[in-house]
Amino acid sequence: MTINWFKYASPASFYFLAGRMIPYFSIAAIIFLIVGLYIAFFSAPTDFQQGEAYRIIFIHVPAAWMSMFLYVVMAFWAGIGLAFNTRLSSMVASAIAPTGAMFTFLALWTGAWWGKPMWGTWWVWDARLTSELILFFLYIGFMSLQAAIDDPRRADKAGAIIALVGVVNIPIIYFSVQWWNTLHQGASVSLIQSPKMATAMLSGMLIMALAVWMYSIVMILIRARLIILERERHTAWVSELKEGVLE
Amino acid sequence: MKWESVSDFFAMGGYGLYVWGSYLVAVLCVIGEIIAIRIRRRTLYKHLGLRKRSILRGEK
Amino acid sequence: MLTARNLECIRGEHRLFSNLSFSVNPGELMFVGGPNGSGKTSLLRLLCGLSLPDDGEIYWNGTDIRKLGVDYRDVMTYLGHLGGIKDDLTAIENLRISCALAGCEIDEDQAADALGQIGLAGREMLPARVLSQGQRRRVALARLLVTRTKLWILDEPLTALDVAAVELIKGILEHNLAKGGMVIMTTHQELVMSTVTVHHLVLS
Amino acid sequence: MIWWIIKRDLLLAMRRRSDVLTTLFFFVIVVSLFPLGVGPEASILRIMASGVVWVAALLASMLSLGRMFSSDYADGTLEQMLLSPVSLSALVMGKAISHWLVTGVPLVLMAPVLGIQYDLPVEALIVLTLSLLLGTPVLSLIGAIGAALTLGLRGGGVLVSILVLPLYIPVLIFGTGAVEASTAGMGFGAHFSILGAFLLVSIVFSPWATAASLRISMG
Repeated sequence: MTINWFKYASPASFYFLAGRMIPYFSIAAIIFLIVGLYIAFFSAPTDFQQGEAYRIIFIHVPAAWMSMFLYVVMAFWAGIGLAFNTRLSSMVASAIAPTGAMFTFLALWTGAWWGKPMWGTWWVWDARLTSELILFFLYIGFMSLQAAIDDPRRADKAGAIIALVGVVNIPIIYFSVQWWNTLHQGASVSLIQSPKMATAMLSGMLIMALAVWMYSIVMILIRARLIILERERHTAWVSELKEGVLE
Repeated sequence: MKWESVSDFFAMGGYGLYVWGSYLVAVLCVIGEIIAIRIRRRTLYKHLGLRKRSILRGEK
Repeated sequence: MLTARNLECIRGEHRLFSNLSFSVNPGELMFVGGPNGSGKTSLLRLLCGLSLPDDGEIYWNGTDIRKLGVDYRDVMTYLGHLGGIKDDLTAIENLRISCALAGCEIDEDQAADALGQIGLAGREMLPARVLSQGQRRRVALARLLVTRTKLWILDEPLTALDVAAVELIKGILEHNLAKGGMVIMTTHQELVMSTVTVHHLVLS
Repeated sequence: MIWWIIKRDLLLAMRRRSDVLTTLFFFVIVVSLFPLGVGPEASILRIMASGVVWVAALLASMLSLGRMFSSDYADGTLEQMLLSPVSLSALVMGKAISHWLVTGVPLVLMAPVLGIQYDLPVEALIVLTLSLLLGTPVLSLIGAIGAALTLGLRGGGVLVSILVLPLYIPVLIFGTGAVEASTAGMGFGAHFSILGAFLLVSIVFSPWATAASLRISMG
């Protein structure tokens, strides 16, 4: 079985490597999730200001962190794919987008459901929520652009440009929104402003962040494997895989 | 244990709707993502002309 | 000299061609033939550097055209089957602008002169909208009279042209080849060129 | 060479005046619809004015983005631009400048008239016009990237708005912010400096990104 191995080495070997790694990351995600949720609901004390409602923090903040982190990672891989013409990195970038968009949505949703009891409205034009909303638009833009292009190579490169333009703009947007927010003196109550956050709260948040991180890796690996198969379906190694030669 | 009873736990000090509303949607998002991936995988396998799913797992 | 080595072009799920190698020397003409959809236009677009081959390299005088960049675009003229003619501009404006884009600015008189040579005397000031298909093509081809590039890559330059115009173009091509230029073109009409070396490349 | 492109695009715009006027009328109509929607109360309108005019300017500028490259793409001129010995970034800069001259400048000139509809004081009118003068070139420059990326795609028009509108947000914030600051009697110099900085940054990066996008879309 020596056909074309070198040419397709990188996506093919990633395919198998990812397949082997997925179980480990899944287990890690589940363990972190269990520990994190235990801390979130059983060991973290009641907040003296917000009562029990603050427990939304354990999903809201990790989701928000992850949504921003994933956009940067996505832009990074897309940029690498554009600069060095490595198909695998572009495929990973496309695999990241849906998970990133999902966490952005989740951060918005939980933000609204936290805002309602705290501020009395579902939505406030607070700097964080607004930036998160714009981040959601950026994810949607990236995904719709890639979906509209049939040629995968063009889709990769065009996506990379818009992701990079987005990543350059995120700090500018964030800064502008902050400025706009202070100008209008909207709801400036920060959700995480408790002066001394209990250790349990902080550790719960961090562990939940790890859980969310591991979950993202699992989803991204699974999706990247599907994208590899889609793109490489005419290659020798995929047909060998189909025939079961590569068992 | 900091909760007096199960109903106390679900009430979340009066904020049950908001707390559970948030976590429920988080669970739904995860389920939705998993379903989306499954659908994508199924169409891909159909496209590749495969009947047995396990073949493409690629694990030894 | 233009050299292509092991070119491969894949469009969607079709491999249009692979392992395609050839070279064109100064004074030589190459016809690219083949049925519709065989990749003639794709090949020409690779040769002029508009798109990248899936495999293989293209060299101009021994250097990869991707490395040459502007230096290659300086010596090469590409005329696609779309002529780049604007309906709302006159023949003269069209010619002057396309020449300026190609890096050789010409004044009104030179443009009128070139259009006269190609058989559009008296129609220079008409908007391209009212010109016929063949006349529009002549406007696009008039650039060949002014340009000083060596390598011409022409995609179906003879479509919609009448017999007289085909003879005219033949003369222009021969003139360029005699000066040591190179021409690569696709066509469905065979041109009989007796005095120059002619290659035929047929894509299947 | 940039001059050639600008001259040609202006010439084309002159021969097809209706396209320019359509954008301008769109702008006027959108701005005029708001009082009908929220009522004619001058105090409310005065607060809304800068935001309404700016959002309408964003939309008008965005709507005309489709035309930026599509006709050159359809008739083969774009191929010639990519193969030109002149740097593609310079050509793109020329296209963006002419887009601004054709769509941006009429909006800037029309803005004070629309501001009067909204009962803006004279100083606010001047600030609004100046902020548009600084901000609309940024819209053309950023929009060029979106227009280049969506070239020849189905649903390109809607797609370009999804890609480009989020990137317009900082310009919107500081453009309207300048007007509000002047109405509130505060200094608006900072807003203008920031708008100017956006303009400089987009002049440096956008032609380059647009040129790369065009090569990708044509490749």
